[in-house]
Amino acid sequence: MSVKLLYFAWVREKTGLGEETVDLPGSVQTVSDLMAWLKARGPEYEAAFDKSDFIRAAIDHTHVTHSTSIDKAREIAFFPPVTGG
Amino acid sequence: MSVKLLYFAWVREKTGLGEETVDLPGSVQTVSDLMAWLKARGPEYEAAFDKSDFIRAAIDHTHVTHSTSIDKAREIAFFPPVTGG
Amino acid sequence: MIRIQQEDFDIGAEISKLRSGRTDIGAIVTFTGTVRDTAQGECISEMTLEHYPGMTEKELQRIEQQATARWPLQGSLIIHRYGTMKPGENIVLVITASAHRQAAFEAAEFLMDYLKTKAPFWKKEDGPDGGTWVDARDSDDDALKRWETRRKAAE
Amino acid sequence: MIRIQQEDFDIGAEISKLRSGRTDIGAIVTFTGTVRDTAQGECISEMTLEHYPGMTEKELQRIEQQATARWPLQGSLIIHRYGTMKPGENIVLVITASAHRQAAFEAAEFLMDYLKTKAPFWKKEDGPDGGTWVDARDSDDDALKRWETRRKAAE
Repeated sequence: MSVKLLYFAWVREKTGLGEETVDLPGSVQTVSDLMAWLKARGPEYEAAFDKSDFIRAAIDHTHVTHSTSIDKAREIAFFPPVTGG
Repeated sequence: MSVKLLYFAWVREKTGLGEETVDLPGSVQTVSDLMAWLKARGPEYEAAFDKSDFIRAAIDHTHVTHSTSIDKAREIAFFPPVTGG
Repeated sequence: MIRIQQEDFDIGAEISKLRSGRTDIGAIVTFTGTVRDTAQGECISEMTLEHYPGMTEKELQRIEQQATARWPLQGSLIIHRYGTMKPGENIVLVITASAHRQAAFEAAEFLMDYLKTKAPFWKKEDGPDGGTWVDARDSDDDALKRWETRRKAAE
Repeated sequence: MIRIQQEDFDIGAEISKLRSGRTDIGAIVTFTGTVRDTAQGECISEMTLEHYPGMTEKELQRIEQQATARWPLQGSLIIHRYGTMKPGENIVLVITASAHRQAAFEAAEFLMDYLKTKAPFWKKEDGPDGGTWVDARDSDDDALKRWETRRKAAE
């Protein structure tokens, strides 16, 4: 499955990129799986997803939890808790 | 005792005057006494103070209750519950 | 700051004045009360606000001081108009400024609740059936009570 | 109405636009969030707000719709800026207009609480020690919870 990934705030700074498109193996089913898979991609990813409990995710512009399925996702974003306003 | 009385809103409309200065007998001790005394002064006052439970009072610019003493009052105002804002 | 005046006010200009040169403010809340064209289903052509000069100033100052004592405010303003106003016109403006939003919101609500129940203003609404003095609302008294039971918000 | 923009906004002009020609509004509440010169005791020279274009619009619209469904509003507006801002500058503006003050106050607080916890914005503060991403505050999550437990205010 090919999916677009976006990173914001310190997740972006740590991965060193704002977005990328990746091909995922079928074993990656949930947001949690995806974070674990990303973490194994290199030291930048390991640093970015080290404290994955603190990272929030959105699938196709909607907030999701770590246990949400990524099936049919076109765009998945990772970011720290929001701090606008 | 000579004291200045002020009337506002429908209390003013019913008494037909905005303010007056009156000499009070010594028997008039409280706000309640004063309303009873005023009520006996004529039909306009009787109409104005008919529903005296609904009337609020202030002594020298401070809200008071009906049982408050009017001793040393220079200015006493009568009015309906306030409706500003 | 409090002001009692017959003329209209400019909300944007008042906010600008209050925050001018300040960089310690994080939250500004304004409340503007305006004349509605209906009340209890009746049309209103205009409204007249009578007040008690001398006492009004004293009450508004007292109310503002209470808010300042209760919340950490960087600034506050109450403007209340009197006289005759038409639907759509401004009646009252409250501005509160604080470092954080909760204090600014709560102080503005507190000011309005006290103003509605303590400031000596009386509204007379003019419509097709002539003028009617507006009755005080129980809900305004109820609104006031929450500040007596509630813990200080700024703590 | 929602707007996400880099440029500043004019609070007075936005209020005027929202109420223009209306005589059914009785209460207008505005909240303005501004950049403070300190945070956790540190000086801040400027602040940068990053956001998630596409999702931000969607979230703000969703939040505004929730407020509109919950309170009888005659109008509402959310403007949120992104980019770099200096202390004293505006960050966010929320306006709510209703017939009565309680609905306007509650809807504005609700919008701000949801915005703080759901809208995809991230603050980075620049000071003498370099840039720091601002941590989310637990108090913002707590603020949100009251809307889940509280009865509808407009009833």
